[in-house]
Amino acid sequence: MSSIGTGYDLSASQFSPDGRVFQVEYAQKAVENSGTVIGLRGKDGVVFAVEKLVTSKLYEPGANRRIFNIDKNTGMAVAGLISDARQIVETARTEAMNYRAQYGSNIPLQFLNERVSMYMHAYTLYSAVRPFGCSIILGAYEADGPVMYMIDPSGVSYGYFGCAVGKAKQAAKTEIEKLKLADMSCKELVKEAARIIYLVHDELKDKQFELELSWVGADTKGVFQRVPPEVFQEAEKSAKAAMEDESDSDTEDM
Amino acid sequence: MQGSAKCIVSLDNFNYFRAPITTGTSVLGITFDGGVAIAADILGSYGSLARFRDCPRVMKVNDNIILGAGGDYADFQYLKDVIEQKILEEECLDDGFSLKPRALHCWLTRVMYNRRSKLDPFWNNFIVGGMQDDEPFLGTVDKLGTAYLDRHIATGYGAYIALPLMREEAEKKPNMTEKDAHKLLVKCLQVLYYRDARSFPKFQLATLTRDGVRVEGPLNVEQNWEVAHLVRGYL
Amino acid sequence: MALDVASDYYNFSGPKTARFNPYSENGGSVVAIAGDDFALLASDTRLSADFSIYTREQSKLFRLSDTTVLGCTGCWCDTLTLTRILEARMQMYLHEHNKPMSTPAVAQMLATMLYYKRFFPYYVSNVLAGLDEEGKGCVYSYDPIGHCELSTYKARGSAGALLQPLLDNQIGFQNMENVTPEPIKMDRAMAILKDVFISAAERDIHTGDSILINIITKDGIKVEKFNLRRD
Amino acid sequence: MAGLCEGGNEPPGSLRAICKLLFDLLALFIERFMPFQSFMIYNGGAIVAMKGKKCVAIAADKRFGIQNQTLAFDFQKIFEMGPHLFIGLPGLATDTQTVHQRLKFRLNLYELNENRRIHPKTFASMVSNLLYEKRFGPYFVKPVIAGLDPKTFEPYVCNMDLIGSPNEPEDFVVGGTCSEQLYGMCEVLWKPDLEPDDLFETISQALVNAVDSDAISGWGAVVHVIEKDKITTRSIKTRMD
Repeated sequence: MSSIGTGYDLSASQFSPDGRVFQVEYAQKAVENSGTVIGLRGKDGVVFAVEKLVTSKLYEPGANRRIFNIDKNTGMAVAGLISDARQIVETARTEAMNYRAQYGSNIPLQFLNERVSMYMHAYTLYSAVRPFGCSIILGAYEADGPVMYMIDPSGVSYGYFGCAVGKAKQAAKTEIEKLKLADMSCKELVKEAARIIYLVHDELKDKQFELELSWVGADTKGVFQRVPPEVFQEAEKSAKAAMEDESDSDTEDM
Repeated sequence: MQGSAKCIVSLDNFNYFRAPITTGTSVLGITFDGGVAIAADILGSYGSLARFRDCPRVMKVNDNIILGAGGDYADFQYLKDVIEQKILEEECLDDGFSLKPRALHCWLTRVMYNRRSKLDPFWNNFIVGGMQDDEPFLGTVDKLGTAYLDRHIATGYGAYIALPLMREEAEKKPNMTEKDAHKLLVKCLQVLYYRDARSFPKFQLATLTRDGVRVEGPLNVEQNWEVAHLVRGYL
Repeated sequence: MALDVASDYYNFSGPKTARFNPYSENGGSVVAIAGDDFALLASDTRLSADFSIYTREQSKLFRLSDTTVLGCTGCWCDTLTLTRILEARMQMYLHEHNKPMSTPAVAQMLATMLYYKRFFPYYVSNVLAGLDEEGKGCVYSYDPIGHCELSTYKARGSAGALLQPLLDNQIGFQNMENVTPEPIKMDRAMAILKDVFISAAERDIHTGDSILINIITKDGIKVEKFNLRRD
Repeated sequence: MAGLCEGGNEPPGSLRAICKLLFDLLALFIERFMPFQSFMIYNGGAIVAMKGKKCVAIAADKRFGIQNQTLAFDFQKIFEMGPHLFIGLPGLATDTQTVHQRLKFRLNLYELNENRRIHPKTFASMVSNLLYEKRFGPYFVKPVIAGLDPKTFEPYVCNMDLIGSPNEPEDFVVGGTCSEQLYGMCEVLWKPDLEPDDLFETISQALVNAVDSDAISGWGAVVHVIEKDKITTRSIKTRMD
């Protein structure tokens, strides 16, 4: 932090004396401002949940979605600047299309992850361009099971069993670590994901939010899709119920 | 479609011309009360050689479109991939919109016409079927981009052999049921098998109605060669 | 008669690879008649190729605006493309000038559009009928590369040669003595339209099934259908 | 073309066959490079014949030209072959005259042998036979025959293509460079059982309006109306362009 404002943070192609690229860090800061996004990978599928902050009652429900289909069996959840993220979605879709045109089958998530990471990373090397202000989580259900990756503005990406980005990512992570993800089914994951989003949501600062839930797994026959309405309601109901017990237990601890 | 950038092709110094290699024969399309049906045999002829005997030529595009193709099988395969990618992109958008038959028919017409105008045509004739505004839709387009709609369509040899049968039947039964339509299509395919030297007794039948799409096949054409006994003159 | 066709038999000059022919003759005829305050445009609805009928119900009339209709026959794939581009151009005109194109304006644009493809023409015969700015009936006819001609009546298409002299005689009163030509009335024009198409259907195998007549007046465009022999 | 003279002394069988073969090959070879559609429009001309009530009419234009150049406007294309029998020979002018002379020759032989007037239908077969002899090197004329039966005076019209395939309709026949226009006109104007005067009016309007839209036909017209007891021949005033 010592070299803030000393002119080293104007372009992505410059290092500060203590070896940091501030443009990338600022980009990561941008991701923190958006609603929390979590991805949970169980034994037979991957679930995404997004706390989509609603800043005006006039918004149409379902607008400005934060979870996209990249391919039939591949999905992407995004946090950070939504327009930057949409560009990444376009790029990922093109990559998936090119792969199929050439190899005739769906792109394995590992390769898609590589291509998208390289793409995002490319924007952190030159002063003419700025890094993408968004982190994305890629999820798919392939022949040998569910796969999930998360890429942040630096272009760095890891495979995860569970991950969280955005506003309350730390709180969400501690909750996720409590779960024995490896042997949880999609159905259970959906409930947990909804619960965690409700839990980490800060009632005071961000009044209203819309939950977005998508999944891909064995019971969706490998198709990445929004969670069906009845499963969605059930998950939301149990999440809200969990919130009541949560608030009661707080008072007891007092 | 990104193909190699070709120089503008002028009529005179054009020395080679596209010709179909592996070809499919006629495709039959028919509308009935509440839906459409498209049928075609599954033969890929290599000139006069019945070379590939499992070439599906009728496909489901999405829940409201089915497509049949005759002519060059390589061109069809290429366009099939392009169409499938188009549908995939639409599904990924997940915005509730899905391609309608008239839109695909119109798009296909433009694609065929543009290639025809470069004197490098897709050597196919397509039949597009589906439900459009709750009405059966049936349209066709050929390698020049000549496109039109009708209640009964048959391409290639079918135009000479099957279409008259279909038109005659339609006069008798103005709005056919699904079963009538299937019976008629099978009858036409049977007569085509007798008369078209590039036909095959195994075929696919796609049916699309309000309640869904199904592509059945391979089905077999009933054959009856009793007439052989009546032939005199050569063994 | 029969041997006209065979004349190419005699032009046989050794085997040629079957070149791809970008054109096709899909038949059909169009007749337009303009009166003082109306214009009629009729076309048959048979789409054919060689000796087989593609469809019996294809209209070859394209309503471009409330005062202009185009009849377009010949190579059907060119017709589809030309009319699509024409409609798009008229849309652009509407957006740019905030008023629909007048018939003479469309006539001029069509001529340039046809000539634009002078060396790979749209193989179509066009007849544009409508009301001009003052509401008078007008008929513009074209050759495939854009030569435009204003007249009060015109026949085009596969039976054009059969119909044109007839219209000259019956509407233009040509070769008729002590007859003072005056602008044609609507009902006489409709009667003539039907008669000429009946005769055309007799002799021209590419014309038949039925005709669609667009009646263009200042109150709008009415459509009438009339059946012909279907053989 | 081939077959210069009629009959003449007969060379021995095999030699004759070879020489005939040579002639035909030669004719075919010439044809190869002269697409003969252009023969039909070399001189231009139009002829129409119609049936009426106990009468027939046949009319023709008078133009003689080489391609666009008009040379004469009194060229005879209709020839009287009998008191009630006319033949029109549109097409290549030289063949018009040659076929007329050849036909006259055969007709005279026929009528001398039979000692009676020929029936129009028989005459048509004679014309058809004459043309078909030149099947592979044909005369470029499309004959139009009109006449009344010498006994029953029943109207008869017929036309043929250039190798003699006959067509004997009940209404009208056309020939020449504006046959399409003529079909259009006749199809509308002709009605069954027209009286001679109405037939004259109808056939004149049909011919004149048709030739007006054909550049290489016109320059005056002649109409013959053939009835049982008289033949009325009139020439019509037309545009001379």
